[in-house]
Amino acid sequence: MNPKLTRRRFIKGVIASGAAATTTAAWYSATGQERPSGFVERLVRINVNGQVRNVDVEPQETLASTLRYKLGLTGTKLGCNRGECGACTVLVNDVPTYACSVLTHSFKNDRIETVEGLESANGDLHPVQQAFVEELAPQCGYCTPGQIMSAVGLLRENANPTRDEARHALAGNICRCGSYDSYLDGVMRAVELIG
Amino acid sequence: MGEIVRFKRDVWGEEVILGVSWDLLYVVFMAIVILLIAHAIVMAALAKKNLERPTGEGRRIVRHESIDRWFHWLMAASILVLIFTGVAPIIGLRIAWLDIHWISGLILTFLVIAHIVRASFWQDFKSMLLMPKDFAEPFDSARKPGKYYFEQKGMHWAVTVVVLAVIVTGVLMFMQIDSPFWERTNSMPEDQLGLVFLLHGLSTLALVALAATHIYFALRPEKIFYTRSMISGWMSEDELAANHDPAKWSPKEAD
Amino acid sequence: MVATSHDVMPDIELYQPADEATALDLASRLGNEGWLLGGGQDTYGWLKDRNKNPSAMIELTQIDAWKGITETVDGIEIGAVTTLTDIARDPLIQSRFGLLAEAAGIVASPQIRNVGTLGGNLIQDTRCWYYRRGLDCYRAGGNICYADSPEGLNREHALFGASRCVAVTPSDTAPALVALDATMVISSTSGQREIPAQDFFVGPDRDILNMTVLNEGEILTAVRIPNTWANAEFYFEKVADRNVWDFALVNVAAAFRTSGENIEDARIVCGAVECVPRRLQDVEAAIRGRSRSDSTANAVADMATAGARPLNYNNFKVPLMQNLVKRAIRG
Amino acid sequence: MVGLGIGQGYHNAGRSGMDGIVMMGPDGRLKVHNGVGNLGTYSYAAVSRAAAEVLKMPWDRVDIITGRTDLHLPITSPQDGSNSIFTNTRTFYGAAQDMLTKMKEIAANDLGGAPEDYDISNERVHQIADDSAGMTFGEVAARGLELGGKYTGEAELPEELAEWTQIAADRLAGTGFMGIFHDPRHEGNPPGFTVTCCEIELDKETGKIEIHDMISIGEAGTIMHPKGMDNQLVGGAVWGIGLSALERHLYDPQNGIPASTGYWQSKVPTYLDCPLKIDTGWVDLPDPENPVGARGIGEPSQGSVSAALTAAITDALDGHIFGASPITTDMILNHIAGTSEESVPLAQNNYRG
Repeated sequence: MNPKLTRRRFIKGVIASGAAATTTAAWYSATGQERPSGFVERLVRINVNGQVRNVDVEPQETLASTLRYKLGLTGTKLGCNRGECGACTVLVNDVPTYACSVLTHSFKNDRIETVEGLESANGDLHPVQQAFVEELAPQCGYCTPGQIMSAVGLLRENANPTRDEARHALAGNICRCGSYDSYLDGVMRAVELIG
Repeated sequence: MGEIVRFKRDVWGEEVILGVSWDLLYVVFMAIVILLIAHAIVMAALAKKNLERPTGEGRRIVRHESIDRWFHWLMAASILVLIFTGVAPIIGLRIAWLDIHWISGLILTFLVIAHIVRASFWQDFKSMLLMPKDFAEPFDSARKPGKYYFEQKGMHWAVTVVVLAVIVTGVLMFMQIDSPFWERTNSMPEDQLGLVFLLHGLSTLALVALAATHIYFALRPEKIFYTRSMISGWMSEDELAANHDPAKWSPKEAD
Repeated sequence: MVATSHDVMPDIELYQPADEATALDLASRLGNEGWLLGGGQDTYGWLKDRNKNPSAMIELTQIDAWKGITETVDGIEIGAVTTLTDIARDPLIQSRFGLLAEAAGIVASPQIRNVGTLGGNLIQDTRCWYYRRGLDCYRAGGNICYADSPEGLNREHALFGASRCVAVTPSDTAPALVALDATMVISSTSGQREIPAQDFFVGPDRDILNMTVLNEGEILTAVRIPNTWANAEFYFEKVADRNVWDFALVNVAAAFRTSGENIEDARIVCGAVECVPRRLQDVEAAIRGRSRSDSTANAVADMATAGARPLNYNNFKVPLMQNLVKRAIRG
Repeated sequence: MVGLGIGQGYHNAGRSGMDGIVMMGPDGRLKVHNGVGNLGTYSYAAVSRAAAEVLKMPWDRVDIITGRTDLHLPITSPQDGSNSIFTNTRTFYGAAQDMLTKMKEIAANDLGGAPEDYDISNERVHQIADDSAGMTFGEVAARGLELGGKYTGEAELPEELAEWTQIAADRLAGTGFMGIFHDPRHEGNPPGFTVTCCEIELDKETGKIEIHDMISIGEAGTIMHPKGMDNQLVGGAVWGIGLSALERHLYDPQNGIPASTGYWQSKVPTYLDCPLKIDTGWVDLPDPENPVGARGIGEPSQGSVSAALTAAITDALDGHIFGASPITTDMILNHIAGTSEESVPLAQNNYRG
């Protein structure tokens, strides 16, 4: 078994090639048409995890859709898709945001960070990720990327939160496994790791 | 022109009637205005110069008893209020119309019932009956009517039908909302309720047209003495002679 | 129509006007076909469920003129697309109108507050679950109310002001702004008008399809709070099932001016008991000249809910509302 | 008002009749072929641990082969009903015992003496009398591969293996030194128990409850995975809080349509509805029915927390019992106000509506 050809990589490959094809096709359809002022162009550049990416974004597309299906960043999970669970939380200019409930077009000039962007260049996990691993905080793991992003957002704003402050900052993320305690333990450990 | 009937989906996703399409309100309104203007122009063109109108001078005879006039004006007022309060939210006027609407509706219902009872037993019911021979009246200038001429009777019965339809459907709708007398039950299936709304809407449209026509004719110069008679009760002998056949209607003299 | 849940947004245009004139022009041109977009936190669910079907969205958050908190001669002005987080954390609002900061800080969840705007919170549609489900009820232009019937599930619905529809205002900031005697600034291509917060919201008796006085083509652009109630004694409390996300079962926003022991003037407003924020003027009048104490609170508790007409499953809102008003008065 | 509550939760926590396979290659690493899924309970790791314990293997020399059916996994119980630990430690313990027996046979065969004269330590099989006379596990595995037959799964497989396990064993046969085991059906019903104590503050004016303190103690035999155990107790607690206080599951009696769709109506507890910290603990008393003394603990925690919270609400309300759950704000306020509002249609988790 070739370890490089995992199922996840395969899916990502399919997504990437699909995105490339639609982008090229849409370049022609989306340009050269007269539109009323204020109308959005479909081809945009967005800054995701420090990289500027050219994407063909439909006007009504949510950020979560773009990240997952155009850029292959499937770490951002879709739970309810209604802003009621928090699994899709990403950071926009360091602010935790439900990617399912914002439009990609709204953030053309902003810095978007997903869970994929937290790992450092040398492969070290972000302290919050490391702390969550050490505390065995995730159970099923579906809400975990969102919990991580909320925690990272909190720690950037307040490097030394109390457990209660952490609880309020993470309050917009549901965990159906009920791992709230472990996530809070993880945040407190991350505070120590960052030192 | 859009559709006539609006549909909606009920809880189960089945398509049911929602009611009449209120686009028709504008259609009906415009149509009736155009018709009446056309009528006014034709009448003006046909009008003979220096036509002698019957004079209102001279002896007065009673056309409408005081109680009948009260009935008429109260019904007129309640219908106008009903039309206004019903139409206001449709044309986008933000007023608290519903309570006024159903209270007026109850008043109208009471008046109509009272009128029916009175007209059936105490008044000259026959004077309003539309007989087959009356249909010749418009085509024969020699024929003069009794108390009411053909068009008046026609208008009366058209309004009767429409008002009864409005009242029956209105009462059914009234039973679907909270009122001081009961709490609503949502007891009517949605498709039947939709049908009720449709009939109420259609009769509203008819009523708007009839009311406009009625008001128009009441204000026509050659008919305005009827309006006066509905306000003050009398008409002159001259007017009586010019328009009615004393053999068919012999009113008493006014005091 | 029974809601069909979709994960993707429907095909719909998006306009991102960069200045006021373009936005107003778009709003007037698109009319009912255009959906004004603040943070969109109450929008995308409607659209994904296909229960509201506008043909275009007009995003207002790019317009800097409608964003931010500024001090004016006689108070402050808050742009309608200022986020709730910004309002909750603004030092000026915290120090002067803590009531609004508190209300904005308890809306929904942190992420929603980070994106959601004040304007959006004020004009968001009601949470009646039958209506949200996409059923064609009165509020959706139909001819029936599913919530107010012997078997309707109406635990979250109105005590007051029901007229066919029994939905309630879901907003937390609306009662606070009514209590602060704020003014809503409404713009359109034909100019600007100002409406007191109290008159901004309309009940189903006057308009069963809309919850505010906004007409087609009009945009709520700013909220002005006069200094009348600046630095007053405030009380805000929201009771909801869960402490995150959930909409108020009842909330109360109150402002008191006292001299010595006694209340000189007060404004008390409850949300989620009527289609509009309900101001309790009788209670306000009754407590003038009395102290903020248990006895005052108990004396006016019944007055707070006088005229309430509970439905089958919302009787609890009567004691809840009384208790919250009592707490507000006690301080 | 402060209310105290104690609740007890029970669930039968273990099955039998499943199979276990462990493999070893000349590198001496233990490969546990494990069909247990990972719901976040880490029981796939905890049950593999039983095999490592039998062979006294350091944990970092153990590979858990899991996650995909084409990795030739034996039949294992579905991960439900609190049974994974009990059921699958039995199978992997058995498979490792089988491997141990085979190791001793090979050692006795090569180095002389009877299998009973041998023991293991430090990844070696050696004579009890003279521990310098022995072979490393890697050497044993290599020898087993040479010998083939029952040592590599090519013969003498246990009877009654499930069809699924048969296929896995067929595929694995000859590729490594194999330990394989069929767990016979056992009698009885191993219990998982939890007890929860909680202290709440009930606000009589708003009907809201706040959980000040909550501790859940589990009785699930030997604790295989303390962090996993903690997660089970705490996770169950969050579910219990939902069951007792928040999550109404309703149908609209008027039209029959479901009324608890979406998280805004199906109210999963959030961070702020749970206590800041839920304390946990366990008895850690080995279970005689299980070779490593372990039993499951998935469900019981929900029950005990739900019961404790309900009891605490009852305590705060001077003993009033609602007879329906969840006990939501409206029910509490109606009770205090003396309003006789029929609560059953709005609280249908009691299966009465």
